[in-house]
Amino acid sequence: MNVLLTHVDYIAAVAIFLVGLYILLVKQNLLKKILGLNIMETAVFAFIVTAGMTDNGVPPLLGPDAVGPFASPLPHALVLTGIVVAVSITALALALIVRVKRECGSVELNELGKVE
Amino acid sequence: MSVSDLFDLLILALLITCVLGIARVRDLATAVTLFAIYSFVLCLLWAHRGAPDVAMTEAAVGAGITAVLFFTAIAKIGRREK
Amino acid sequence: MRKFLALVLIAALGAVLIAAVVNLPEPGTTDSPVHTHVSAGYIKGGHEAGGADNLVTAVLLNYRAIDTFGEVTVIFTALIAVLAATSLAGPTERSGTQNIDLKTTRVPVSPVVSFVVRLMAPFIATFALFVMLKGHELPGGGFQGGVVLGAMLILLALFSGRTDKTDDEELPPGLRNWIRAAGPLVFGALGLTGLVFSGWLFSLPDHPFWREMVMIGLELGIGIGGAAVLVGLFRALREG
Amino acid sequence: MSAAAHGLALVVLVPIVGGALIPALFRRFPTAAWGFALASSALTLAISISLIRRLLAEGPFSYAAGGWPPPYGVALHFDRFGAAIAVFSMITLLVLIFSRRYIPAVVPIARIPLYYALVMINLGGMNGFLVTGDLFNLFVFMEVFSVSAYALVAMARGPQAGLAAIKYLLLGAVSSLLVLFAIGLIFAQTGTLNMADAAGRLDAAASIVPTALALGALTIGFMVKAALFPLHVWLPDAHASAPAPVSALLSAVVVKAGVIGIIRTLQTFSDHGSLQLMPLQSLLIWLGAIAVLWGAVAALVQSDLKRLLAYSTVTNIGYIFIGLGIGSATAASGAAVHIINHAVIKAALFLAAGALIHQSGLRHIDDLRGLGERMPLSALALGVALLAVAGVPPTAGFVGKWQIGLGALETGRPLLMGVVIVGGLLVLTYGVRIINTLFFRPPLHVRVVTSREAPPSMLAAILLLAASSFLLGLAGKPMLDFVAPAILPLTDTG
Repeated sequence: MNVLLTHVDYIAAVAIFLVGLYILLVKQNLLKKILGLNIMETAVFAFIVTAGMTDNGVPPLLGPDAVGPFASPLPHALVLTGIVVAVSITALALALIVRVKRECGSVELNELGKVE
Repeated sequence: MSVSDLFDLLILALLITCVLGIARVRDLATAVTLFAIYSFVLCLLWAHRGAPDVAMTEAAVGAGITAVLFFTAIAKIGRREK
Repeated sequence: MRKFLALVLIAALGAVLIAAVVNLPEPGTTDSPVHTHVSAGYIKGGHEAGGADNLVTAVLLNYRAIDTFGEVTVIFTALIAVLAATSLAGPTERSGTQNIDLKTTRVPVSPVVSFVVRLMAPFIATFALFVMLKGHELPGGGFQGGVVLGAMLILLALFSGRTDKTDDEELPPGLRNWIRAAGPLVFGALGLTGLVFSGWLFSLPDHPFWREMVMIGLELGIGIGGAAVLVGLFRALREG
Repeated sequence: MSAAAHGLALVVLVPIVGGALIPALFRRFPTAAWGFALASSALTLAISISLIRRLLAEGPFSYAAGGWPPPYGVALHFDRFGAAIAVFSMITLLVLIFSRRYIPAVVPIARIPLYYALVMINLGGMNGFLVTGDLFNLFVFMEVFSVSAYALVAMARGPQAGLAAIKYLLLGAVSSLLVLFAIGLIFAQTGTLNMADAAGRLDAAASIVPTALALGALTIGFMVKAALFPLHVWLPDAHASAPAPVSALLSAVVVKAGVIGIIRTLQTFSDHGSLQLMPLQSLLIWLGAIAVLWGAVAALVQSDLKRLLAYSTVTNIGYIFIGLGIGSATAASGAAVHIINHAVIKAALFLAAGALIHQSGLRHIDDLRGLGERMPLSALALGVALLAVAGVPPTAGFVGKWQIGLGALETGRPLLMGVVIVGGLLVLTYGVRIINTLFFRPPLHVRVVTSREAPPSMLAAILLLAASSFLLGLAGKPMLDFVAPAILPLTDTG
């Protein structure tokens, strides 16, 4: 039980990840799937940020009067990169969905399957 | 259990509520609004975790730009999920 | 049926994931490898080695510059991807219903909102620029400022009450193409100057003044280029 | 540090910066973008050849990007698997040559620069992926080539292309996310992102469960990119509906990134105890065997030429994974050689098919009857490449398959040898069927009669690739010798 409490951040990230996966697997609407993908991505980001945190939450800013222990800067840099990659993928996906809607008349995957 | 821990647990509960809401609602515009709220709460969590840079980016990207992009797409494909 | 299978899969996966994460070192403790290995080196090297008080900026622009190069490439690629992939339908398919769609994406704007947005815009822009320029000392940096600037420009396009064009359309198209490519290009230039000044691709100059100048140049390139790309993505999506 | 090692960063920098320049430079002169893209890919090829020369002289070497020693900075690393970048750059160059006349016919003129920019960025991302020695850098460059690949698929017209691209994107994004999650797991335990450093420090990590999960997630993520059997569902749609040069690039080069990703994972983390926990080898063999048979049978029933070729990629990826799974040096070197040979053969196939389809305007195999008479060179190239992909000796396809079969026999798996042979025969069946249709049956469709041979730029690329897919078979021995030192750590996993 103690482990569950100390690792509660990780477990919450896992829970969010799984809900995102559920949306991605079950929902047939392409836009909803992309929303699920975004939720999964943020869950992974939350996981990585959690890995680099310290209990007192001091940001990794070195200044004359800054005292540690600092949060690890590396995960923050990774997540920043990840966020920008995620928004790129989302934008491309949305553009493609709009195109599918225009050309196929639907964005529900099960209906699109019948069209083919 | 300190105040800080309670704050954390509250935020985590809020996040999970948001994503469950996104999974449940059939209206895409509501789902995206919930996603924007979720991003904003997440950004609070990260600011609290000592990651101000990430929090700032998440606020602008997740709650701002991603949500706007989704809304723009919804305007074209309709807001009802079947 | 599909739902049931998905739930079974998710339950199984959830069990595995939780079993894995509870076996990780406890988050927050400072003696875990995350804090004692590479990060400790960054903090110990400090301001002098990384060239920035904000270690996140130091990691992004100095220690792991090639990652950031890849990343500005991804977002630039997303823009040309959206432009290349979506507008192929040609004029015949885009007439008619498409124009109605275009109108629905314009939010009917109340004069108050429009006024507030226009009033705030210069302040947000200044803040974004500040975040970019001071990113090596305070929280912030190229991306962070860039996404704030991008969000501001999109906000203006949505709520300023103008329906004819976004602000970025006022730029001549040639110049706009260059600004959008600013991220990868600035990094490309840095790659080469690094080779000239310190003998390594993607390295910053040793001299503190020049190092700061190069960092600011990079931040501006990433930020303004990133903002231009985000606005471009928004426009392409709205019109595509 | 001699000049050659800088090339390790330059093979990434040159194509990406070249690609980023194209839309800005060639807004007014779209068709001129071709020359610029060709020049920068030729430069990339030259740099990668200089890297291989250094590799042969000194053995594997590293480059610290930004001058920061690992694990603080990103280390780039060049070994015999990285040498694949030369072949991939070469194929990209030929695809670009082919594109000169093909692309203006299928892409609106204002968007031609975007196509060339995407191809160049794709090349840069591939190169970065293949030479990096850093986990997160691997992820970033994976995203670079993936995003450009999704877009390249979507450049084709028609409803199929958009749908195929969004399916490809969904699966691809999930696989990237798995890789990122695995990187997070490894980082949380070791505090480092450098591959060699992480592998060394994983042993000291407390628990085996997160490590096993991380390696599993990496493997599954790369399997999606490589389109191994149950995760191949995106491939036939995407590769069949993309423009022909894009299909060539994706099938020949981009799926191989997933394969090499798995090889790197196995190589880097093979010392770690948890890898033995996973029945990875038998999994690879089983999935590979099913992929070979499934891909071959599915290809047999296709009537669309490009879709058939897409399924042939599924088959060949299956062969490569069988070779990796067997775990003998013979089979593993066969698999490594087949990565290269299949890249050349599949590029020849898709480009030749693209020329036939483009010139005739027909894409059903039955409609192409008698086209061999009108377009003899393209049809001949397609025929040679079809025989090569079936593994007829002495073509390039034979070397890898023969080694994989031998490896199966060596390790006492005669049934697997049977799978290899049956797969080859099935491929030969449809190969011969297509050759028969093209050359020995009277034209049925009126368009066939009016078709003309492809223009010289297209023919040059096709003939060069077809000739290579024949000649590389004769160079089988030196190629096996070249990869032999690199595959040793792979087979040590036992």
